[in-house]
Amino acid sequence: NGDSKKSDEPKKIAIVVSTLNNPWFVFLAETAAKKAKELGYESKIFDSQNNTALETDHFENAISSGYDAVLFNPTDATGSVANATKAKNADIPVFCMDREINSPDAATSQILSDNYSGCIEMGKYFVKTLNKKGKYVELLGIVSDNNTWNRSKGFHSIVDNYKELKMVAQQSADFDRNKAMEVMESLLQANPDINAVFCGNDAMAMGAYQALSAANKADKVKVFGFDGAEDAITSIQQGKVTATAMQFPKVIAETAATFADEYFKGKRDFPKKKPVAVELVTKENIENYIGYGKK
Amino acid sequence: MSRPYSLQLAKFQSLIALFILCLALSILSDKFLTVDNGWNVLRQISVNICISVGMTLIVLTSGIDLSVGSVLALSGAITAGLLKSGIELPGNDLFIGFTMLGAILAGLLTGSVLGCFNGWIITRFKVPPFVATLGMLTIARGLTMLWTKGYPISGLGNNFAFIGSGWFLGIPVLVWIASVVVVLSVFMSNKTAFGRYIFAIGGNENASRLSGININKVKVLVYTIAGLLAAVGGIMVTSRLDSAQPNAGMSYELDSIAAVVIGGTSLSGGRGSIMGTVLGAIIIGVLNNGLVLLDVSPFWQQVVKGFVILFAVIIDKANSKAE
Amino acid sequence: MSRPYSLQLAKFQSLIALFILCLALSILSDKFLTVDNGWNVLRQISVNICISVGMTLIVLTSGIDLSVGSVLALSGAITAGLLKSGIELPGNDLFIGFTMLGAILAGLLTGSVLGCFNGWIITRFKVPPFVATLGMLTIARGLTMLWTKGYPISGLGNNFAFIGSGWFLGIPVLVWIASVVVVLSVFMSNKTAFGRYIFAIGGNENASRLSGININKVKVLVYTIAGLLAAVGGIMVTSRLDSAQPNAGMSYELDSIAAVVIGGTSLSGGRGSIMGTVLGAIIIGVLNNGLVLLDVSPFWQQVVKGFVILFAVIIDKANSKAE
Amino acid sequence: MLIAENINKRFAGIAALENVSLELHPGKVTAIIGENGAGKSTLMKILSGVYPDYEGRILFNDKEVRFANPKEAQECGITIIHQELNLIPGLSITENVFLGREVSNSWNILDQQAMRQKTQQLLDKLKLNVSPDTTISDLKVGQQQVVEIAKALLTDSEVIIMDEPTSAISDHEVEILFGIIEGLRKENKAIVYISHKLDELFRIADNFVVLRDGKVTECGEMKGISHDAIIKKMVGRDIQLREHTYRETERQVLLEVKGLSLKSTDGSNKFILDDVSFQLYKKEVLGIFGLMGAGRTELLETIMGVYPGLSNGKLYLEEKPFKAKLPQEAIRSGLVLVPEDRKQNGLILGHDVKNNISLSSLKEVSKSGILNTGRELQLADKYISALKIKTSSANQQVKNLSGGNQQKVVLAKCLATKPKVLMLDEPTRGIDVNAKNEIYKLIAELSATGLGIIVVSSELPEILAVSDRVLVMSEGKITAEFTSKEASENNILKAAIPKTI
Ligand SMILES: Nc1ncnc2c1ncn2[C@@H]1O[C@H](COP(=O)(O)OP(=O)(O)OP(=O)(O)O)[C@@H](O)[C@H]1O
Ligand SMILES: Nc1ncnc2c1ncn2[C@@H]1O[C@H](COP(=O)(O)OP(=O)(O)OP(=O)(O)O)[C@@H](O)[C@H]1O
Ligand SMILES: [Mg+2]
Ligand SMILES: [Mg+2]
Repeated sequence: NGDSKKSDEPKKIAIVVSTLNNPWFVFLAETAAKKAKELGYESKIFDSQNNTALETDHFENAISSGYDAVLFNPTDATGSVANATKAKNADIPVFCMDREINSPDAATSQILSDNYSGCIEMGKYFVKTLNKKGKYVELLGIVSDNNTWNRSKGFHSIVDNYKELKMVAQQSADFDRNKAMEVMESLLQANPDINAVFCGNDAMAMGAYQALSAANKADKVKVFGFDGAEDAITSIQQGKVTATAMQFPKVIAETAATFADEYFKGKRDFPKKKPVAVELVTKENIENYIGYGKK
Repeated sequence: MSRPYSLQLAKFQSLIALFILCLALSILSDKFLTVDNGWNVLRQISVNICISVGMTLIVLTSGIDLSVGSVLALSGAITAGLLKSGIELPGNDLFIGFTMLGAILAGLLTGSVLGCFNGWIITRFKVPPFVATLGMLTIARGLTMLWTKGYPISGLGNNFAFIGSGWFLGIPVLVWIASVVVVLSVFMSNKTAFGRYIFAIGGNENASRLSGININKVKVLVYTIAGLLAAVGGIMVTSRLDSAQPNAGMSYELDSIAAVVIGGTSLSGGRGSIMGTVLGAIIIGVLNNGLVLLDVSPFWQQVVKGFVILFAVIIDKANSKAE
Repeated sequence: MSRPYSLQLAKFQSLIALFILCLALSILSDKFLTVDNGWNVLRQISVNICISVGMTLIVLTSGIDLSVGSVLALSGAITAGLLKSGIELPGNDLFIGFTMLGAILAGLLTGSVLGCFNGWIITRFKVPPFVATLGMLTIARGLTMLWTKGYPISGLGNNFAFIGSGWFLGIPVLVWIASVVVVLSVFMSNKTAFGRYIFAIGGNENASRLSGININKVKVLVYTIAGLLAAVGGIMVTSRLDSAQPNAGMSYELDSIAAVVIGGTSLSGGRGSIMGTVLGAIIIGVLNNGLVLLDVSPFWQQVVKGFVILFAVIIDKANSKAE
Repeated sequence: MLIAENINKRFAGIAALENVSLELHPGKVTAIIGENGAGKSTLMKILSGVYPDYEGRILFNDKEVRFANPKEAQECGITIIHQELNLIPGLSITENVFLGREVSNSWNILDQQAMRQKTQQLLDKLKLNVSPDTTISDLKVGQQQVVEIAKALLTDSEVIIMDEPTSAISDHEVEILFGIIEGLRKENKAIVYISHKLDELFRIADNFVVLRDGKVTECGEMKGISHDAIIKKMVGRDIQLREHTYRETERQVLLEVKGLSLKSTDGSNKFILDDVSFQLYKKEVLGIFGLMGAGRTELLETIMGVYPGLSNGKLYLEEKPFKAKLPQEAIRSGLVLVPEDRKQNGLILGHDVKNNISLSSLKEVSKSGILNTGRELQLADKYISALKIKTSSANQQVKNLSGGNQQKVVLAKCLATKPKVLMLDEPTRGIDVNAKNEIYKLIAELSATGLGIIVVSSELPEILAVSDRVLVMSEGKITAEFTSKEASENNILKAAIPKTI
């Protein structure tokens, strides 16, 4: 009788997102919700607040209150597997957005933005703009977040091959603009002669830029970010930030919602992983981009 | 019969708040009052209950513990790390593997040692509990990062996962653990001399000293127990996720202090009860669950949650006056 | 001269901790003791100082305010939002633009109103400050999210950015603001009847009531001032970043309470000083700065920071005993 | 039985005890006498293990002992009732009585039944008619003091020290206590009894020791020594005890109370005050007597506006109707209360003398909210000299003053508001004869300046000594009124004893 009841009500889609404390994820969640609505479904956003245990609670609640699909932005590649599996066992399809979970079959399909290879691209561009030599500092995101490390590792897998590119400091600024500004101010004291700063996201890039500009070093130090946030795109236009890596939250979210729609209509053969390429945004190609996407 | 009547009543006042909350939720959502959802709520609050019981004991002595969340994370990570890869002793190729029991004991020991350290700093150097445990909040989080290198430790095996997701006699194992913790500590606080001393110290430390109570010993023990219970929570979380997260337990201190205070325990010590805290944790759990079941947007959820917490306490106060 | 001598001394004890810290840092890094770096530290702590001054007043009345961070975020966001796009009244096409002064005043008003609401809940319904402001912590954060829709509000113009990055008479504007706040509140707490009442209420609320002090009025005012100062902090942060971040001010309450307690103000009220808090904030600021200058790994930073906080307070205690 | 030899004890530079020696004998009650701050409590705390760091030695049953903590002293057989109440407000009577020496079974589980029964026995013995499960915070101060006594009687100690056990209880309970001390004496216990009520000492003590400024000035047998001689040894000079002189006041009504009633704060429909009406004249000292729990404290507090929601009735000040909803309104209209418990309700102990004195009248010494520190200091100094407050300076913290001087600070604070009506609740509790005498003098002087003064006291001699007129309260009602000419211990007590027992 569950089915008969469900047939006359619109299907419900749960959008479980790792955090809403970062505009990038707000955009991801809201785009997914908007698309779901366009496709004629009810949807609701669940905020896991970067807490995998809270994410588990959300899954349990979503399952018991009869959601039909989950668009899922996991907090953790491995920790979230149990959650997705729970949904799968309840016959609820899970579509991962942006971040991967390490399981071949817990999710119906994973639409992924590859942070690691995005940062490889970034690393290559970094090496090129600095002419293979110079000093730089790195601002890490939240050190307990595995995306922080995916980005850092991807970057270093390229940059560390060049012995004359020297990282003089590696500090965390928690993905936070204010913290990045403060850390950068202090770093500039210890290392007044750096040539570049690589930041794990755009908010930190903006903060770092502000510290540089206050110290009158904005023209000497190149700032690299990651995400493709609106502020960063504007700053690249203005020549303040050198480059960022555009992830396409809009594409990711809309694909996930469309997949759910197709699932409801009977399709089952989804690609296990559907990568959405991360694109490097620089002064040269900036006119093609707006915040969080292509023009 | 041993707690004063007024405290016995205090519980029922929170009960009224809880009742109103449940009533409102079951009118607003037909999904709320189901057996499944009941188990959900209970499983979800079981970790907070374990932590909050320890916090209650500390608050009763008029202390506070801000480090519970980090201690939880470190203990969980230690257990997971040992379970997964044991310890390699540096230098030679000695390798020590851990059984599940061994790893769990090591996690529990970690929590107890950190708690004991809190108690030692507080009693030995007369550092205010707020500062001492604030220091530990940072230290234990840093140690967790160092131990995990910032990565989660996952894939801990089915046996271990049973703690977090298994059922026993028709009740989730997590709920069993929380219940045992509650029963033991209610017993301890009401039926043993040690429990009596906890209330006495919070009520009037000087008078307790004059009555011959070894204040420092009781306090160190209380912080150790709280550390142990945080470790229990850490193992529960780790097993539930089948993964130890380096950022587990962040801001759990606020949730657990909220449960304690909503449950009617006074932050200035000496008055309160563990059952009150359990009710407080249930109120918070039901609230979180209910807001998710209702179609409240996440941003509005925070606003509503804040107001409901205020109302819960105001109702509590209004009733306690009328009594 | 109105505070008891022991309190006057309390400041100098924190001074010793600060001195040792600075000495150690200047030995370890030749970049530490430079004029530029001095301005850095001062600029970085100026926001925390503003918030912590308000927190000190509240703690002196034996209250606490957990909502400062969220209130800071909301006030900053309101100012930024109004400055950037004014208000569109729904229904008709009426649009109200805001001048910079207007937007700032609106932000300050927001903070004061939220603080006043805290005070009202606490005095009117006898809700413990911890719970009342915990509720506000959640409410104000939710409102910030609703107002900003979760996105930062950036590009606020050069005039506004002057507050955060400008210099005046050779001193950063941020430092000017913090200094004015400190001077005014030191004056208020030492030289006015209102200041005296704050200490009195924290020292003995009953006696103060019978002595004819309007407890509720003083408390509401203190929470309002703290809200106002959080708003000042919010505007400072917003201007400094040229952007209002929806997650600004997260866990600032811990930083500011830490400054208050390290500065020697007792959490049970009645004893302490604003200058002590300023020293506490400087200690925290120097520590953060020094750890980055030394390029301590972020994992170890937390461990070191925790231990330094413990040592600062232990030194403090040891000295206050010796006196 | 217990001998203390050449005890020295210093607090942060000041010598509290110098070369004090003392002997306690089985079956004897030893009275320790001395002014506030003479060192009585300090000596007792050394004997009972509270202060382990002192010079000198203590012999107990011919063995030298040195207690590291109160528990050791207790286990050795020395019990003390401290001057300050040392009860845990949130715990029940039983829990307090057994605190630190709980009875547990072999499983370490508390034997609640046994403890409750034993407590019930003790309460019966002390004739305290409340359940052993009552929470301490629900008891009146006097009842709490009885619980302290019960606590001391629990173990079978050889030495029992009582540091001002009767400061908060009324004559009825004092009689019961004396009965018990009599019994202990027969059991050959050594008892130390400290009190500022000299009459009590003459009734109960066998030996006495007089302390002055930390030194023993005299000791001997109580028999054969006179009241005045003891006072002289305590104070070091003769003092003139105030004699009451009957004054005919002009009957000009200052304060009128009509039909005042007060509902119980616990939400029941009991009335703590029931239709109380009386008048206070200008220049008059009105004494209100009653037994413990008669409702006198609540009467004064209700007039001050402490219970705005629970009270009913009409008040007139100088014939103008007036109703205070908050103490500050009462103070502004010219009423002021010196509360019963100075530490709880009167003083901010951690603040200095000056701040405490000026607290209620900061408006006087400030201009648009800004304090004039000079004028504040003047104000404080004025009252320090007027009331002869013994303090090293106006910046001394109040908690370092002796009880009597603390009481004077409260009085100074109240007088600084320039009141028309001064209400004093137990103004001499725990205060030595000399200070007491000075406060009596002050009361007389103040009333002569035109103030109306209400004095609430549980001590009949005090009421008789200060009042021009006496009201007697019992169970929330005024049961009798006497002029000081008519008043006698007999007729007052008769009116004070409740009819409903
Ligand atoms: N903890 C302390 N720190 C400093 N000084 C103290 C302390 N306790 C007592 N004193 C001082 O020691 C002296 C003796 O005090 P003690 O309490 O023994 O007096 P007392 O004879 O019991 O007086 P009272 O009759 O008021 O109870 C006083 O001058 C007092 O100020
Ligand atoms: N907090 C309370 N809750 C319930 N009843 C109370 C409370 N305080 C006082 N009472 C009751 O009110 C009555 C009057 O008490 P009150 O303190 O006025 O007496 P009193 O004459 O001043 O006695 P004392 O000599 O102890 O000061 C008593 O019956 C007492 O039991
Ligand atoms: Mg004494
Ligand atoms: Mg009374």
